[in-house]
Amino acid sequence: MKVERKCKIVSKDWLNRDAVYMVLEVGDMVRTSWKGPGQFVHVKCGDSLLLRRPISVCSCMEEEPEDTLAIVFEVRGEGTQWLANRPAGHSVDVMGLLGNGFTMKPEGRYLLVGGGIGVPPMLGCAQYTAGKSTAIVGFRSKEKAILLDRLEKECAKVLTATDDGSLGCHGFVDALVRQELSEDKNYDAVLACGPKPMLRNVAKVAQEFGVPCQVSMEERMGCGVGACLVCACDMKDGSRKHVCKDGPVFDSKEVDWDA
Amino acid sequence: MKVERKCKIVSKDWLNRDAVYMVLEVGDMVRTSWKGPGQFVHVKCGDSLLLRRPISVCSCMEEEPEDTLAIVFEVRGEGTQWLANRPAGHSVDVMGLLGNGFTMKPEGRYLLVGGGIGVPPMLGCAQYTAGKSTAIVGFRSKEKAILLDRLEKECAKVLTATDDGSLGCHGFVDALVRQELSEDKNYDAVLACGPKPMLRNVAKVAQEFGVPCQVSMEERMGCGVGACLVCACDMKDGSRKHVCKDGPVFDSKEVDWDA
Amino acid sequence: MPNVDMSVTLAGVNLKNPVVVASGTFGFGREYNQFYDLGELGGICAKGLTLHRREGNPAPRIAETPMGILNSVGLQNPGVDAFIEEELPFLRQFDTKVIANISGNTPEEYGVMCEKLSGAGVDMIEVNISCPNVKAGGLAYGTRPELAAEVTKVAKAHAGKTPVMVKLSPNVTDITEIAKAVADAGADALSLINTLRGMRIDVNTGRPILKMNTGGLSGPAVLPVAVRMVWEVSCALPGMPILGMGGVSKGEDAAQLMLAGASAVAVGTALFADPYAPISVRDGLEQIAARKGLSKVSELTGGVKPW
Amino acid sequence: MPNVDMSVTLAGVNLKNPVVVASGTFGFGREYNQFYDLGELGGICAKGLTLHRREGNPAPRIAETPMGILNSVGLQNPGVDAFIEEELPFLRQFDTKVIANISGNTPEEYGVMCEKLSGAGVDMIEVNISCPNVKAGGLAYGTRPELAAEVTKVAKAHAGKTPVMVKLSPNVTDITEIAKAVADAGADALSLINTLRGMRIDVNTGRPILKMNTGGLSGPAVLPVAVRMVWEVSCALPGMPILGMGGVSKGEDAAQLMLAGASAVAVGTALFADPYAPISVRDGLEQIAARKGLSKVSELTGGVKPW
Ligand SMILES: Cc1cc2nc3c(=O)[nH]c(=O)nc-3n(C[C@H](O)[C@H](O)[C@H](O)COP(=O)(O)OP(=O)(O)OC[C@H]3O[C@@H](n4cnc5c(N)ncnc54)[C@H](O)[C@@H]3O)c2cc1C
Ligand SMILES: Cc1cc2nc3c(=O)[nH]c(=O)nc-3n(C[C@H](O)[C@H](O)[C@H](O)COP(=O)(O)OP(=O)(O)OC[C@H]3O[C@@H](n4cnc5c(N)ncnc54)[C@H](O)[C@@H]3O)c2cc1C
Ligand SMILES: Cc1cc2nc3c(=O)[nH]c(=O)nc-3n(C[C@H](O)[C@H](O)[C@H](O)COP(=O)(O)O)c2cc1C
Ligand SMILES: Cc1cc2nc3c(=O)[nH]c(=O)nc-3n(C[C@H](O)[C@H](O)[C@H](O)COP(=O)(O)O)c2cc1C
Ligand code: FES
Ligand code: FES
Repeated sequence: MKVERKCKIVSKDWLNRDAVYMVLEVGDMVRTSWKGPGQFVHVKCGDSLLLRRPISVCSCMEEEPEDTLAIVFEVRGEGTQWLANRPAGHSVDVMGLLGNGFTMKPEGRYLLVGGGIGVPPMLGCAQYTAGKSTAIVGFRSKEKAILLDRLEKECAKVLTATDDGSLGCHGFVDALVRQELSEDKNYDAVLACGPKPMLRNVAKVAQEFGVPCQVSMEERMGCGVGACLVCACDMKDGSRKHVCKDGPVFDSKEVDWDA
Repeated sequence: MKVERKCKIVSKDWLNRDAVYMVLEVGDMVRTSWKGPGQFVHVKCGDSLLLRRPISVCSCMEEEPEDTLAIVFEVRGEGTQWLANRPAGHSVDVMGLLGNGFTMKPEGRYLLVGGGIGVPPMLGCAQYTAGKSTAIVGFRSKEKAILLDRLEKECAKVLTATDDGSLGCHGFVDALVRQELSEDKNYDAVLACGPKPMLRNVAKVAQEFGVPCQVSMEERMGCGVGACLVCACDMKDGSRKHVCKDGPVFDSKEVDWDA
Repeated sequence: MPNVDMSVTLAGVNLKNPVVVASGTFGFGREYNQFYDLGELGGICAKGLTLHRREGNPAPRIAETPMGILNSVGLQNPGVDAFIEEELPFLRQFDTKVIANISGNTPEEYGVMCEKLSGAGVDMIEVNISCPNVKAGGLAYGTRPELAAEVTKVAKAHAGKTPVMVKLSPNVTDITEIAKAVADAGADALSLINTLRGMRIDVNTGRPILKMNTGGLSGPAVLPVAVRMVWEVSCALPGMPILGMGGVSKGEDAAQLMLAGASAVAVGTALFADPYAPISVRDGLEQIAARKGLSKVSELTGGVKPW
Repeated sequence: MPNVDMSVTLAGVNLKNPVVVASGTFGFGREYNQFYDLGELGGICAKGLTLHRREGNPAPRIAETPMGILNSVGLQNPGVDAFIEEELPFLRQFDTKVIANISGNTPEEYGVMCEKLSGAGVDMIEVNISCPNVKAGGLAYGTRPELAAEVTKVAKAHAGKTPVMVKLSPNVTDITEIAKAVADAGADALSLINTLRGMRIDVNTGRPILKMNTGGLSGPAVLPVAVRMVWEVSCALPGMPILGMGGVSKGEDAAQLMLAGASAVAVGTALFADPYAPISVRDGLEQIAARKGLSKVSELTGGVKPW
């Protein structure tokens, strides 16, 4: 049973000038529809915007009486601005949990790669593998960095890159992924979330090293459940799958990176 | 200089199940644009409704630092519902004061006739003539009656009618107007606000008695200032005037009551 | 709740209530069945089918506009045979009417699909001559009376006893002209409106949001156009059953379309904001009918009193 | 604020900024001059004129729809002579361009009005062939290429050196067909879009809200249709100056229309919610141009990069 419900905002914190960390009470949503880290919720952002906004689950927990769920989002436009303005105590209309998460085992050891606002779901993956995984995260600059302290707690190792070198390595995450995969052959898979060019590069590196790679894709959405077919993702075999239902996580080898 | 400004809600009180009495701080609106009782303000009711809602000024006062103004409105649809939900302390976007009020002299003695939600501007007229005027007000039933105590304070006499007889006379206000005009020949004019059928009847009675009559008309509005020409009121001479700019108050003899 | 008979008839097909879901917004029902029993619905217009499987247009396929959306899905679907084999049996489990929606590149394709679907036992066939997202065929049929009539005739000839409803495009100078041509050609019902063509540009990048540049506008923004067109068509063709749609998101919207002449209404875009929209439209409609003292909701149909 | 040159040229007329107010929403300027100096505006399209005074249609003349409004004013105006005598001198006081908007029952009427207005020295004449609220003439001219061309020719023949801009109706199957006919007939510029026809019904009374039953839809709801049509026309007629309008209420909306091909934009319905809308549209546009690093706002025009 899929659900849509009014969820109370338990807390709202600004992680930096643009990014909000928001905890929601979501009834039994986690108990009934959790499939793994990497799923998303579809959030109604006010009455005057028709479309919901898809936001990845950062972390979530089965709790009594209400499961809780954390999302992290950046203010980009009207919808995320509206959401960022909601104070704790207010409610928002949420559909979830939607889509398929990363295919992973709690006992696995993964190389988690996050770029910018793609980092939050990686925290969920890290928690799931409790301390065994490695995270490689990239940001535009130091000011944009988020969730580093939490990742440190949940990962064996955290490597950081920034486009401008203001924090960690100067450059993009794929360089760090290459370095890590060449040094450590024991990752079960690379799991990545971030902008498409980053995902493409990470997927290429993983393929070079023969490591399986799963990527979380973004696309503009309507229904969020697989009915309207707007959120198409081009596949290598020429077919078009749907990010909301078949994804958002796909095997990187299935994706048509040239589309 | 016409103005549009964010006005603070000083107080909000429910007069009955549907009608709200709201006091606003309106800057220097009264000082700069007051022309007499019977003008109106044009209120923006939330972001998702394009059109403002016209509401008559009930009473207003020049004050320092901010003039104040009271409106009384009934919840009819989305817009008035939105406005009724605004708590004191919030602000609303108001254009005003608009239109022409009743033509009257402070030293005059008027027969003020109000029907339902047409009563509030009559209170302003009563205040203007400080105790000298008579008010005849009609409501659907006792539960719908509003502002009676305040009218009592500001008028020489207040007569009430209800459609169902639950308060005052059983019947419509025009019967009371006829009675009053036949008993008292010293009214300078009849001033009326209410539903169109009531205005027509009152105008007819006033004409029978040869007493000048001014009526406040309602029409759906766009701009509220006379630019878009949507708020047409059919005149006897075949022309169409505009409620927002030429009115809302018209000489009853000019109006085409058969339109 | 006073007793209002909510059943209506559309082209001889009895719907338990007048609220249908619009083609392309509800897939083949599987997804929304996770929210509620599909038997709650008057009917289901399934996602538009073509003779062969289609992958549709590249993404982005959706853009948001003031109280509306643009889409450019372009008829992604598994093809009519896969529908009949894999989707129809699923839909048949529920106590609701199944309306197949078809688009063809040629009149012959429409004919082949009608034959297959009629044979498979769908309750009605909705002939889409108005999809603005397909280059070949689609829109042209919907904007030219003689072509629309031809497609209708071929569809009717191959649909056997299955009623044929033709879906009209609003992107025309005079919708009554097309409606009449289609009616004369034997359509059992008309459905309107499909989407209005529109565009949105990302001012930062200078790129249209949709990869196809333009797309079809739907949602509350188009409701007044839909009401006007339903009214025009119902005046021009008294007695012709109409499925009204375009921007319905609450009972009042549905009531407007019915008063304008629709026998039933479809809900589409509203689903994206609220998966339960068809249910609340149905309930809202029932309340309106009750408030008006009607014993049957069908009494709303054509009840508008023009000045 | 970085320095952006806000001036644009429309059919040879220099506007200090690209934001004009739309005909019929701004009267003859007197009312909004109480809010700000009319010299802030790029130009003013005056209320639509006819040869003789008209009282227009009975009220109600306006209805609210989702992010839109319907109007059925029906060209109430004092007639072209009264405009020239009483209104034009007032408008002439301000440092802004005055664009007269005219509607005729016959091509000859358009000719007579053009002659008078050109003689009186308006900066431009906007020929409305698309008003949906007048039974005789109006809409028919706007939906038939040959009639539209005829009106344009007559207008041009009588307008002397005053540029003639023809205003197109969106209620057509193919707006480029009309645009081309009008361009071939000599129009100096095109303005689009006028209102889409729509209807709203009061479900309690069963009555249409508008006394004319239907009216013209404007406001944000129509913006995507306007952007699409401006883009289509500008692709079909490269170089033809376009005044874009339909649903503009902020800088971004204006930028979309300019990217789609408009040289300037008009703001109409947005005035009703906010009398200062044209000013904030202008300021928003300036900010967008600055953010994009443009030295002239006119560089936006036609800048869309279709996929
Ligand atoms: C599966 C998935 C998970 C996501 N997870 C996160 C997350 O955890 N944190 C986060 O900050 N962002 C996330 N995003 C992106 C987020 O959905 C957009 O930033 C957001 O929709 C922007 O809405 P807006 O109203 O602020 O922007 P606007 O640009 O005003 O939005 C206009 C429309 O475009 C859509 N849109 C704009 N950008 C995107 C985008 N990048 N992806 C999808 N739709 C878009 C909006 O949903 C809306 O329909 C995710 C997107 C997807 C598809
Ligand atoms: C000059 C004038 C003075 C008024 N003074 C008062 C007053 O003091 N108190 C009061 O309660 N009401 C007054 N009204 C009526 C008030 O404007 C309407 O009740 C209100 O606009 C309804 O808005 P809504 O959104 O609640 O209703 P909806 O029906 O949802 O409104 C839909 C649209 O119709 C318009 N509309 C609906 N009813 C009316 C109406 N009767 N007159 C004008 N427009 C209408 C709305 O403004 C809106 O544009 C006055 C009207 C006018 C013209
Ligand atoms: C995403 C999407 C896909 C659609 N696909 C189809 C389709 O396949 N066939 C069809 O006839 N109409 C299709 N339509 C049009 C709808 O059925 C309906 O006519 C239109 O959206 C207006 O109704 P609405 O405003 O309630 O959505 C589609 C609409 C949307 C939004
Ligand atoms: C109340 C009203 C009156 C109008 N009158 C005219 C008119 O006289 N002549 C004309 O060409 N267009 C007229 N229009 C159309 C507008 O000029 C404009 O084309 C349309 O409203 C779309 O722009 P908008 O969405 O910014 O309002 C009128 C529009 C409205 C809302
Ligand atoms: S958003 Fe509707 S199918 Fe993905
Ligand atoms: S509301 Fe615009 S003229 Fe009266």
